[in-house]
Amino acid sequence: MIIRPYGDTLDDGAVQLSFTLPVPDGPKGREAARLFVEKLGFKHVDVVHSTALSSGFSMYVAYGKTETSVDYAAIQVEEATGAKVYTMDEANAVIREKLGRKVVVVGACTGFDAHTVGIDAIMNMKGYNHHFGLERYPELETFNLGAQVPNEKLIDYAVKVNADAILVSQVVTQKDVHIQNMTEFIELLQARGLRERFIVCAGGTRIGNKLAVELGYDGGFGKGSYAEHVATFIIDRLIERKTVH
Amino acid sequence: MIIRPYGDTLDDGAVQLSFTLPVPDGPKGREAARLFVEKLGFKHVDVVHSTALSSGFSMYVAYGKTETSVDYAAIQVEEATGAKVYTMDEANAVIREKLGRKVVVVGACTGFDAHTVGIDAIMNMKGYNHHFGLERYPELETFNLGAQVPNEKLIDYAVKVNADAILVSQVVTQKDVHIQNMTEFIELLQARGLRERFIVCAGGTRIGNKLAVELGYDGGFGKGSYAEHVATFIIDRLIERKTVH
Amino acid sequence: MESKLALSQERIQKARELATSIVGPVLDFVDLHTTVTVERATLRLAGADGADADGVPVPNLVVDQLKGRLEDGALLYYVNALVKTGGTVADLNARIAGGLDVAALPLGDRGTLEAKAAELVETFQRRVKANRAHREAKQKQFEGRNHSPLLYVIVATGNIHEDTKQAVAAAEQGADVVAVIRTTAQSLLDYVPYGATTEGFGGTYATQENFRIMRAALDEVVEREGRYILLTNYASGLCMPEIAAMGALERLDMMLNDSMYGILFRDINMYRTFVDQKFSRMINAFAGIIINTGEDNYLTTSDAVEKAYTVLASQFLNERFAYAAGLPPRLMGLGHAFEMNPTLHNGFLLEVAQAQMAREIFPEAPLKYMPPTKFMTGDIFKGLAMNSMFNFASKLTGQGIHLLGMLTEAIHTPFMMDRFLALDNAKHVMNTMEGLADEIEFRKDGVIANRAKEVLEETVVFLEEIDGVGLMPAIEQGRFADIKRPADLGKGLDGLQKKGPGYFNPFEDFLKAELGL
Amino acid sequence: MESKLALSQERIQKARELATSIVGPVLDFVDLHTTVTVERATLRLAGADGADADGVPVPNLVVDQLKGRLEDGALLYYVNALVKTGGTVADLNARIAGGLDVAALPLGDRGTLEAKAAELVETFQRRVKANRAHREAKQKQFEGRNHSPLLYVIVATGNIHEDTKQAVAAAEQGADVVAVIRTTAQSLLDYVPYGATTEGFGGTYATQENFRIMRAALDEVVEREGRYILLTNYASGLCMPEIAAMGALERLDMMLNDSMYGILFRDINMYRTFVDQKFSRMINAFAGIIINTGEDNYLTTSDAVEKAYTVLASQFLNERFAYAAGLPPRLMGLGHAFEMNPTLHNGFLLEVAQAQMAREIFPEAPLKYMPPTKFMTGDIFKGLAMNSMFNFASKLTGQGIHLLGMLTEAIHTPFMMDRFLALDNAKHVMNTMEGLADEIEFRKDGVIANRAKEVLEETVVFLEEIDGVGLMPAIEQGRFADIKRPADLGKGLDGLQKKGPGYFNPFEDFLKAELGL
Ligand code: B12
Ligand code: B12
Ligand SMILES: Cc1ncc(COP(=O)(O)O)c(C=O)c1O
Ligand SMILES: Cc1ncc(COP(=O)(O)O)c(C=O)c1O
Repeated sequence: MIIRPYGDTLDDGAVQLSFTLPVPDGPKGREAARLFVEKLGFKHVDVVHSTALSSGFSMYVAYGKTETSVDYAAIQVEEATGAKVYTMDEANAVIREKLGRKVVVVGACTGFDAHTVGIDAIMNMKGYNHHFGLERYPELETFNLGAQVPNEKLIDYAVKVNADAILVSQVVTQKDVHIQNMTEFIELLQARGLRERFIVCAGGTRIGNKLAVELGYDGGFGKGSYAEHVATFIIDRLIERKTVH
Repeated sequence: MIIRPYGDTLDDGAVQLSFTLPVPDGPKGREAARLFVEKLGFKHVDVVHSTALSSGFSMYVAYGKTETSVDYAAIQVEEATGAKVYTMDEANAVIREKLGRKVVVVGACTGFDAHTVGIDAIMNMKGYNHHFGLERYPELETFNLGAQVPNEKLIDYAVKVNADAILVSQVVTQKDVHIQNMTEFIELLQARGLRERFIVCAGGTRIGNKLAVELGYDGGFGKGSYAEHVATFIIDRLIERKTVH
Repeated sequence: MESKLALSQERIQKARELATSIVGPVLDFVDLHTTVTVERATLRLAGADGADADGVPVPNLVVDQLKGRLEDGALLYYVNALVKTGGTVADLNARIAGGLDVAALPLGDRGTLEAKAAELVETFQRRVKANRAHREAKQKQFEGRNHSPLLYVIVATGNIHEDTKQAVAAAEQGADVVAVIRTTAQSLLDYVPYGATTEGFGGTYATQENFRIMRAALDEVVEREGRYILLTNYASGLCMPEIAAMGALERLDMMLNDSMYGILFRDINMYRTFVDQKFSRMINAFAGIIINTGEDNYLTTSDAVEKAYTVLASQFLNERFAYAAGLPPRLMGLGHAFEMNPTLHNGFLLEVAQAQMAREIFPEAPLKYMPPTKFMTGDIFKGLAMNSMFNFASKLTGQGIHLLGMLTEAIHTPFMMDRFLALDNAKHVMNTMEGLADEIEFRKDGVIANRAKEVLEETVVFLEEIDGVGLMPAIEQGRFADIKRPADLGKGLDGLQKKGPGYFNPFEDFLKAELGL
Repeated sequence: MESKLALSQERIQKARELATSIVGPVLDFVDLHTTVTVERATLRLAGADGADADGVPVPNLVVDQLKGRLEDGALLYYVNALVKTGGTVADLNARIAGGLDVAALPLGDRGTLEAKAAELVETFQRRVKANRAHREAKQKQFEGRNHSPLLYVIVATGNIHEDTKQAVAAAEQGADVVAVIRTTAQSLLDYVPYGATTEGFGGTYATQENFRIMRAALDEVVEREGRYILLTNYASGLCMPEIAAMGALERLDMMLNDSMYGILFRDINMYRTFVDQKFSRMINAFAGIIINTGEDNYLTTSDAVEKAYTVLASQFLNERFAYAAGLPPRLMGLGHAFEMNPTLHNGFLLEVAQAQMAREIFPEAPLKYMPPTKFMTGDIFKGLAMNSMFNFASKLTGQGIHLLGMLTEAIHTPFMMDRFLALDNAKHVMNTMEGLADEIEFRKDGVIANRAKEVLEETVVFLEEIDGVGLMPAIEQGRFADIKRPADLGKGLDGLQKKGPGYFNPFEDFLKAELGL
């Protein structure tokens, strides 16, 4: 199934763009903007707005139509959790039944990243958007170390409390600082021979399952994730491990 | 001089896009959006927002970085008027000096197009944005026929008043109706052997000099044009003709 | 509603009196005349429908056959044919489409014709009353589920089947009113095309079948979303009363319908427009259809600050014409617009003054508030902010029908996404600042109160002027929107017809009686 | 300014008394202590600058050499070295960078040292007074050319040379205030890097050279645009007073500076922060620098409706701490923010209540109003509308310093275009609705007035609680922002130092005298 953007007619390929060019505003700038959009593969390009941002920069709004398409049928997405996500009560019941012990989870926002709201949303009592956090799950024992936590310290803590899962939050992504930091975390675990001991999840606004798995995590959780997603993921993995080992 | 879009660093190639896809909102739709933007030649694509528009349509906001560039130095733009645009007083002086007679201009918004504001902006006393209209120029005799004027009728009128120039306004451009209508106008003139008799200018929000010239007009005037631009153009062309003939 | 502006009731009263005086002579003229489209509308109410092989609609075929005899009323001949041919209305329509000349049939006994016509009126009134009852029942059932003001969006793909998709999506996104914009220049057609259509420029043909298709599509959403969705079209242009008739039959809920729009902005002859307008409004009134008047057009053409009084003056005239056609205030969607230059210092205050003034002068009318359009540019970001301000002003001043501004107004007719963003913005802004209206009072003698007072005063002066010269001469002199329209020029004049002594139109009689006129 | 909310003056007075009572014991503690960065700041005021080959700044080298002797005040040894080595301050800095150990030099005669120090104080005060005079002269020369509220934007490329380009463009587009955001985690560095820097994450290092470069770039625009452009940085984190010192020397105009931000949001030790904070504020006060407090952080962390009182409570505390450091109200940029959920019904009314309340309780303070950030998403269109509402609220309630919201807040640090759109939006909205504040009154006992009353009351109750337990124990118990910070943990505690009996700090003495403390 080949799909294209839609303005008001199927396959019209209509797209809105806005961008800045490092040239003054004027007819020449507008023509440059038009050509640029054409080069991206658009036809019927309309540069509908231009304005000077300063003497050497100008901004453009353009609409164009393109034949560029994607094959929707061929798209594969792997989310960390599948269609079945346990509610809080289900999660607790499954732990009691299938694992028969409390599950220990340690989490932190690592490196120099000071954003606690994301990890708090997952871990604290209150949760987020009317989704309770892991702390409220009777069958979980949770430790939220807050933000600005060095990778080393998070690992030490996880070892100390004999954690089943470690949750890493990363919100600042500028210059890919999250990738560096997340990679370092995994390398540290590996260096200490601990990678297999924990289920390791990463989360944050710009983090998806794909990226996290690529970086060596078990799962990744982006925007719109709630405690129940991580809980489901952790529980299912623990059950899996139990069955396998 | 090769230029690329600019976000906050030279040549970062940063562009914002928004569009709709004819698929439901969800991870698969977001991945389709990401792939689509990649196919346009972007790297570091971030689909920063998605939302359902209805059960079968979803909208996306994305940012991406591209290496696509344009050669700014090579860009040629031909505006109808060059750097020198006569003020109203200059225009009148030049007419008196170089032509020695009143110049007659007839204008209308043609076809089924009912938008008078554009042609009024150019022709009426009051003008637009503090730029007086042609009617106020003592050396011009102007006839503004308003809107919804059939091409045939506009030509008849121009013949009747022995016009020097005809101004055609076209604002509605949906399904390229302006192109059909503008083309018909030129064909009519040619069929009646009148094309050379008049200076013929087109104008309107989406009309540029390039398009107008392609369609057989002497000049085209888009957004941001004022009476003085057309006046300058007409006067210079008349002087040119006088010199040549 | 408590008054925030403390406008002089005496000046408001004065303006109303002037409007009555201005409109009077026009109504006298109207009462003596009919037009081709009034006749065709009457035929449509009676059931005339269909088209011949060339696409000429049956009502047009009939009226065309009656050249020279129209003063008797076209219905006379249609009913005569019905009686003479003895079949159903549908049979007759088919015969006419097939070539039957109703003018060629000898006229039967007047009493028989009247009786037959009375049957047709009965069928008509049952259908329209059922429509009204259905609308009222649904509105009651889903009371409180619409937004206030009603969120109104347009669809304009040109293809009725695409339009329904867009309309359904919009309704799902929260729209309360969907208007199907007409194709460019349909207002200048002196007939209403027949059947479903898929080709239009910047809009879709208004046809009865298109009305039906859209109504059915929206009715499904009504049940799904639990919200009554109002459907709008244009009873405007050369076929004003016919479209009103179609709307009444197909349960439209609103109609663009202005007493002078066609004259000024479409160069339609003024006699023709005034006659058409009255009949169309009687139909709307009976069908419970809200009219939307076109005052916004004054502001898209002229400066909104300078010419603010033309809006108020037109509202008074439209109100008067509406009363004369039996429309109660709750069906008077008097128009105005948020069209001041966004760079104007304090402009928002003037906008609020205008909107609040309209609200207080026409407290029962579901005012139709139009978004910024003229100063919208390709800068979609600024456009969105302008729309946000408009949404704010509308909620703050308690408008009734709120046309959503599109961030791409200066670019194209709305993409599905544009409409969604507009709805989302209106819901966001209006929800977050809801209640502000009840929180605040305007300073006596402040900018807002003074501006309203000033515009009202200018309006009275203007209406006095018009009253002095008469409405039609005033239009001839270009006193409205700086546009001069000679009384004996303009489109459609040849369709004007003085009623004869034996003019036969039981539908008109019925409507007058129903509406207490 | 006339009151729109009719808040109880008695309750406001009560809150101020509580704040005074709460802050008192902390100030007693502060007076007995110094810290490594207070000492380094003092050295900087005296002229200490430069860095050694490893990049360790001279002030750090000196303080590090003085382990165990810091109770005397680092300046004593620096001045001693100056006297002993006999050269200029610059010579001494070079020597220290080259390895000179000031602790190794025997201490000279106290009188001589005092005299030498007095010279340094004199040089310092001349420079800073000249800066103030220059600022005041330019502000006078270009009076009325700034926006009201001041439009404040950030630059954050990480590279000071790119930053200046962005800042200049922003100033040309109408910004009144440019803040150079610091690189992520600079607040946790216990030194201030030296020289121009070109590498930072989400911000640019605060260094004295960077300050100078940016100030010079903006000063050019000041002349070109005829508008004084205020420069902002962060006197916050582990080097709070040093950055204040650098700002005073380089004519910065505003500094983010909060009495508790570092403790709560950066896990900096509380003793350390309180001591640093006071000295930094004295410097800011003397240099005429407006502080911007960080109440917005409470709302980005907790719910803005529930925790509104924490903002007001913090404003009272920040005010008290500011008075104690000699800051007049006109330099108190007390913070708050527009951070309620945009889907909250009536949320805008609550925002207006909060902003108007702050305005009326702190009538002379140039309140710093922060834009929506927490509920900004990748939906740049909704984000723009949220920012429009914020701009509206700010103008309506007469805020002083207006941080512009970016439509891409949830995505990246601002692109040049984002900043332009923000400025354009603020200018548009504020210009069109300017004057509305003077037009309206709020209904007594309406949602707005009641909400303000309620938040004030909650604040008083909260402050009473804090007063009961004491500020530091209250922080330990997590009563602010639900964050618990034990008094003996947190970063930088090891840099705390009890002042000795012979503590030498003529700069502190000078500032106290100048500020009348
Ligand atoms: C609030 C906030 C702050 C607050 C943080 C307060 C606090 N206690 O956390 C304060 C004001 C302190 C702050 C400071 C800074 N911030 Co900030 N901040 C934000 C803001 C406005 C909201 C973030 C937020 O709370 N979102 C709500 C939460 C619930 O969403 P979330 O984090 O995505 O979490 C969800 C999911 O991602 C997921 N999740 C997150 N973590 C995890 C972990 C696991 C294991 C799982 C399963 C799931 C999961 O679940 C959550 C619920 O669904 C964003 C802008 C925005 N609107 O997004 C900027 C933003 C994130 N900040 C930014 C920056 C640059 C900074 C600073 C570095 C600026 C500076 N130079 O000083 C500083 C310093 C902080 C530092 N060293 O890290 C940038 C990041 C740019 C980038 N792409 O890298 C942003 C995008 C703003 C911007 N446009 O510049 N910030
Ligand atoms: C005002 C307006 C109207 C008014 C017109 C009033 C009047 N007396 O003109 C009314 C309400 C009647 C109207 C009706 C319609 N409109 Co209209 N209208 C607009 C609006 C809001 C502003 C246009 C305007 O006045 N601009 C200001 C003038 C000064 O600008 P301008 O025309 O570009 O003129 C400048 C230059 O282009 C140039 N210029 C123009 N002509 C000429 C000629 C010459 C010779 C020269 C030298 C220069 C020149 O100089 C002028 C000064 O700089 C635009 C949206 C927008 N914001 O652009 C929609 C718009 C143009 N309308 C549109 C449509 C579709 C319609 C309708 C067809 C809708 C319908 N189906 O009913 C109707 C019917 C009209 C018809 N048959 O043509 C669409 C067109 C879409 C498209 N791209 O094709 C727009 C873009 C709105 C939209 N998004 O849907 N409209
Ligand atoms: C009253 C009225 N009728 C009709 C229209 C639509 O235009 P047209 O004349 O093309 O139907 C408008 C548009 O603004 C209007 O206000
Ligand atoms: C008072 C204060 N200081 C500093 C900062 C900036 O953060 P950092 O701690 O990274 O300097 C903020 C940001 O909101 C603040 O409010």
